Amino acid sequence: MSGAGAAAVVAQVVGVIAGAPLLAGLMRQVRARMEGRAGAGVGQPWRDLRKLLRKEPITAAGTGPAFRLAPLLLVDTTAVVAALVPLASTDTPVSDRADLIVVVAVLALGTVVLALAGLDTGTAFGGMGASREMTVAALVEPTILLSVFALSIPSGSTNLAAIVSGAVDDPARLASPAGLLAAAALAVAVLAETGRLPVDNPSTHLELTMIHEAMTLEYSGPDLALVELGAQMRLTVLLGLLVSLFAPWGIATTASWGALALALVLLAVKVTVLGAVLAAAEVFWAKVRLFRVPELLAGSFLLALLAVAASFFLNGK
Amino acid sequence: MSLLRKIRDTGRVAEPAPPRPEQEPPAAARELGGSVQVRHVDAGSCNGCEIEIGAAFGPVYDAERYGARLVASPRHADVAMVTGPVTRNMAEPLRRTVAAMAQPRLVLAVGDCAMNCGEFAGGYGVEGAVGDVVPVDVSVAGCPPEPDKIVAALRSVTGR
Amino acid sequence: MSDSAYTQLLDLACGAFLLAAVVVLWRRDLATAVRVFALQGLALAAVAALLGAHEHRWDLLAVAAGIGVLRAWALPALMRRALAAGGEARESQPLVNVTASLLTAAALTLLAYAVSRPLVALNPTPATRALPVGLAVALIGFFILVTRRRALSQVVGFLLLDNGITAVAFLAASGVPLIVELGVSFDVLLAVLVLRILTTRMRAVFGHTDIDDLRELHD
Amino acid sequence: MNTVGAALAAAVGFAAVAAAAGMWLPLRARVPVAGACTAALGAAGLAAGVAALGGRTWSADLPDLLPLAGVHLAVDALSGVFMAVAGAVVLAVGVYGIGYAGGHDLSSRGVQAVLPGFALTLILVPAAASVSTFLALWELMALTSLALVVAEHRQRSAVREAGLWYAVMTHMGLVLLLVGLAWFAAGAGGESFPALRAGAAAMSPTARNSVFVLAGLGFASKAGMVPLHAWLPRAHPEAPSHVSALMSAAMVNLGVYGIIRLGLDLLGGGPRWWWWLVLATGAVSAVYGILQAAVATDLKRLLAYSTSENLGLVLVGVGAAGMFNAAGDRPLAALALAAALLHTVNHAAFKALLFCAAGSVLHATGLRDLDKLGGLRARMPVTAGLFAVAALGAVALPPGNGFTSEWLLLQALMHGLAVPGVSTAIVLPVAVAAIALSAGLAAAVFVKALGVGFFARPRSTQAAGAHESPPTMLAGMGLLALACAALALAPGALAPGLVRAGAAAGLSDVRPVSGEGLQLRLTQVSGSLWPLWIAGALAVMMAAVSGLTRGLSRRRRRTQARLWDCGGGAPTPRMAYTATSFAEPLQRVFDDVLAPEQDVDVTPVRESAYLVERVRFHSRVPDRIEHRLYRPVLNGLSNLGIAARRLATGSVHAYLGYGFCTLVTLLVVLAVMQ
Repeated sequence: MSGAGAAAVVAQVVGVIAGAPLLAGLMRQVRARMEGRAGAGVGQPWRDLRKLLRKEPITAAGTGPAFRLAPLLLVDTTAVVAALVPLASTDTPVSDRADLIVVVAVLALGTVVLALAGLDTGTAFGGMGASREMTVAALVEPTILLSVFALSIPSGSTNLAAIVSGAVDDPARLASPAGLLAAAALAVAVLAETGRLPVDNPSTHLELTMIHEAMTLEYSGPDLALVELGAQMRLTVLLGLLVSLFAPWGIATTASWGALALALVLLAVKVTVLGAVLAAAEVFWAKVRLFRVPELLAGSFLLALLAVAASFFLNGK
Repeated sequence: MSLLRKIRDTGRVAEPAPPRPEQEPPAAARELGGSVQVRHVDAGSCNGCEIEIGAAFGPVYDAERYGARLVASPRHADVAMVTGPVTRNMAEPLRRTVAAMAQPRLVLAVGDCAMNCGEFAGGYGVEGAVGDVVPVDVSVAGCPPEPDKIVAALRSVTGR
Repeated sequence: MSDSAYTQLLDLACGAFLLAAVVVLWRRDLATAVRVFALQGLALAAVAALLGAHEHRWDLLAVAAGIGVLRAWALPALMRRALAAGGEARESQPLVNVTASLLTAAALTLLAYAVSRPLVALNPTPATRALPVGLAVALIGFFILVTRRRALSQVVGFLLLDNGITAVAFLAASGVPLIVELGVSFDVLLAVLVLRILTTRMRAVFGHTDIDDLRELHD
Repeated sequence: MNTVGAALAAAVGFAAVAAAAGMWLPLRARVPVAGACTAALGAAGLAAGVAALGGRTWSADLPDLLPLAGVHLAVDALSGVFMAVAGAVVLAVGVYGIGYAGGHDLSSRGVQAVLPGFALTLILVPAAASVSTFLALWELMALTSLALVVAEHRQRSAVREAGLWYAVMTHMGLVLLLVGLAWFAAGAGGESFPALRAGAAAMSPTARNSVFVLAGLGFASKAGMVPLHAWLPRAHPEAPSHVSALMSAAMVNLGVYGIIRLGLDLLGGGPRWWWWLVLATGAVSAVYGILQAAVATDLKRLLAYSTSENLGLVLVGVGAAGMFNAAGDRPLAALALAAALLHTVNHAAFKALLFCAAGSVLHATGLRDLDKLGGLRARMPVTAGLFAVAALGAVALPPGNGFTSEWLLLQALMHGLAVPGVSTAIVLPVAVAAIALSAGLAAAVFVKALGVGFFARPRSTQAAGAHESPPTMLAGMGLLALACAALALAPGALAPGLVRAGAAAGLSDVRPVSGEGLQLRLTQVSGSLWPLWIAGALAVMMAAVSGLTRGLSRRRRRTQARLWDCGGGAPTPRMAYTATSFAEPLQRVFDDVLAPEQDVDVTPVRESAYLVERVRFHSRVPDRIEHRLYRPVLNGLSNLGIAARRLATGSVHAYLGYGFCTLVTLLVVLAVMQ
């Protein structure tokens, strides 16, 4: 078991690190094409990262360790989550440690550290971004944990491997109302968590409208590369998590090399399709005013609550 | 769904890419490797060049396809795209903006005003051209310069 | 002493005891009030003596003698000296007119009987059957305290209240231990001394001993 | 006299020595000796607690010590948990107090003598085994803590007002406790806890319900639960910091101990609605407490409200345990109780460290207001680092110790659906949502406290003049930081003790939680948490990522540069985000719950109304429950007082008349009632 399992973990981490910029490039490309533009090509994010790695790192005067460690921690937490989450295979040496609450909390740790870095600069934009990011993160937390609750009911445990292998065994669970509601709630939560369009506009230039971007205005060179990579990896991991939770076909449940290879390919395809659909949908959305975001999150919280209620009342556990 | 139908009807608006400019990219640009993040600084321009820059990044000329991207903070930027003659109160901010950019960095002067104060030469409020305040690497002539000239200048920096 | 004679004498004493209280309530003249109070002290001493004789307890007889001396002779003497010190002899217009106070006294006596019925039912001896009388006298004493204006009648009311309580003690449990009795009597003595000083000071300040002039004790 | 008894005896001895030292030693020697003896007292208490957790029970009767009923002491695993927590906190605070008490007028004889007394009561209250002993120690604790809360009343008048609030509310709670426990002792026909246990079943349901509600309200007010929490955010900021550390980390836990001991152990479980009430109070307190903390700008008031939140979470665990026990699912109840106890231990560790760090900030700058602090990381690096460790615990995120207990609590709630009954199906998701919201807001609160308070540049001269705290304070805080780290990385070590505590509280002896990685083994629940592994993975991945980027990046030399100021000149510290501005989005999102008050007064120039001379803006977030609940009650009482004053006309006859009328009416009622 350990050979293929370990390979699965390594493949997942490397796949997420390498694939995240490509996914971001693809999403920008889809968006450009739908807006009639030619778009900068799928490899552009990699070129940006390569250029940023070559540039000179600047540390603003008066900032402390939080400012310097935040980019590292952002990528670090997302990479650990990529290792834990059963994207390619559910039978890995770490699969019994992959608890959904732990995954959510590790991602939240990355958000908290980045917010601290925003405050550490002491500039008005850093503080503004940190304050808004923490407000959104605080409001997303109930939705995520309630959808975790809804998902954990059929399989009796919050362990991700158990949930996913359970979903692979009887796909009817995903079509049940509880599954659909949980999927919708988690989708909105992922949008809020990764700062995509309805909540925050990643490609904005106007500082006053930023949430995630405002905290990173002081970063340059390799730090900025890590921050952008971290954001892209977080999006990829969360989309991967959505895929393995709600469309687990083809995920490797046994630790055989063939199943693993197939699972990796299928994972890449599925995440690419989901990314493209998200990019296409973003063309239709506009950024919601910051104080309408709680309405959006309250709606998704209601969906999650209904998911729990549905899963309890329907199959009469 | 009417938006979807509109998207399908308009199709691709961006014009086909003209051939790459053959002039060598400036020394500092060689390390950028096809990815340039641009920070636009209006040092006193009459907004004519801004309109053209907007058109350059618009769907028709689409400067993004060559790897250029407008960013909010000079820390993130490699190129400072400066327009207009440098007025007295914008001189110090312009120096600070360029100083805030990480090496390797370039300055792109857009428009006649940026190159030689154009119409506003000798004005009492004008400190001088962009070249007098910060070292300029690439410049685009014209008042205002056509978007494809701006895109060409950017392409000379990105090398794509 | 035969039982029937004992019960008759006891009832006679209690009747006198209650009657004295009513007469104090009735008469507005302070001198008669003091005299009637002395009679009531004698009645109380008689009740105690009868109980002591009936149960052959000599300490009770000693207590009866003490009460007789204190309440029939000592306290009235003190009060007479306060009266003799001058000032008015008659109770000025009391808060509740005499007829109403007599009717209230009747109601209070009925209330005393109603309240003490369970007490009497506990151990229906001739003594306990007379218990309501003690309670009635206590209530009447309290009523006098509330409605009379003169300082001296306040003293009389207070002493009536105390007599009532002592009577209840005797009738219910044939007397309280000697120590308690001594303590209570000593308290009463002190109270009277204090009240006497109060009356003299009031007379010095106000010229009369009307309680209503003590108005400053409020916000 | 096994180890528990010996340790308790040692604790009493050290307390006596410390108090004596506090009273009679000259000033220079007094603070160190008293502090050292208090620390030793804490160590003895910790030893007693740990021995009790190890399974050794101990009981003692000292009939002549307390006049009427004598003192009965009994220690089992459940009281062991709370004694160990109290002992550990007293140990750390004892060491911290040596440095902290140097300044202010905390080195006076009164404070130095009373502190060991307060510490001793904290350790002995869980050991009480009879109603009279328990109430005596409880009142002693209340009095000594009151004396310590008002220790600095000469410096600030607000201390007196806080002391008044604290005294009134603690003693109202004591009255409730007294009535409840007296009723229980009367109903059960016995005064010692074993007698209470035996007699509890025979009591009528109404008696049991009213005992639980009355005593429960008393305990809930001590634990700072919402309707009765008003004293907590007033007493903690005004008390000396090491005292508020003791109060927040040890004293409020005894409210929880009371509810567990009374509800689960003595009354033997009781109906389900009891525990639904406990759970609801806990959830409401958690959310309301953390909301108030989110908008608080006073650092210690923020920490006090965070205590209210964490205690709310503990009570959610206790409520869930009671509900599952009432529904008959005892293993799940043991799991929920283990989660509640673990969170009490975790909260004590990081809250004590937070208060000590706040104390050292107060010691260094004399300020508590986050808006005026800032820039302390550069000036007080060790305190900032320790505050960060505690904040990591408080935000309940993986490498921190708060996360393990919150994870366990969520597991217990999430797998509670197996328990039949519609009410659990409705209550549990709402409880999970409340916990999640409070955890999310807690993250925002402690990012604000750490980021606004310690990072960036100082926003006041006092903050600029800050200096690092004396070594003893750092040593005290270091001990607590070690405790936080140990609890974060190896919570499994506590698992057997917690299971024994659950059994002592009357729940099942099935082992729901096992050590070694905090695994969960229950019939329908499986799950495991590997905190050590997660921390290790994060560290390894961090090293890998930093190595990779260092390898790939071409220019490695970092250059210093000025902050990007949009070209407009160096940003002054006043432009940085303060606590108020940080909390403004949250305040706006929850404004109908918080009801903030803002008043703007414009003073025009004398000559013309159109020219404005000065605009003053003042915004305040009042504690809404105090407005809606306490103010009407207080107004009602004062009106009653005014009305009663009209009765006092001054005439003697009127007063006698009142007495006479009441006597007569009572007699009439008595007569009628026969």
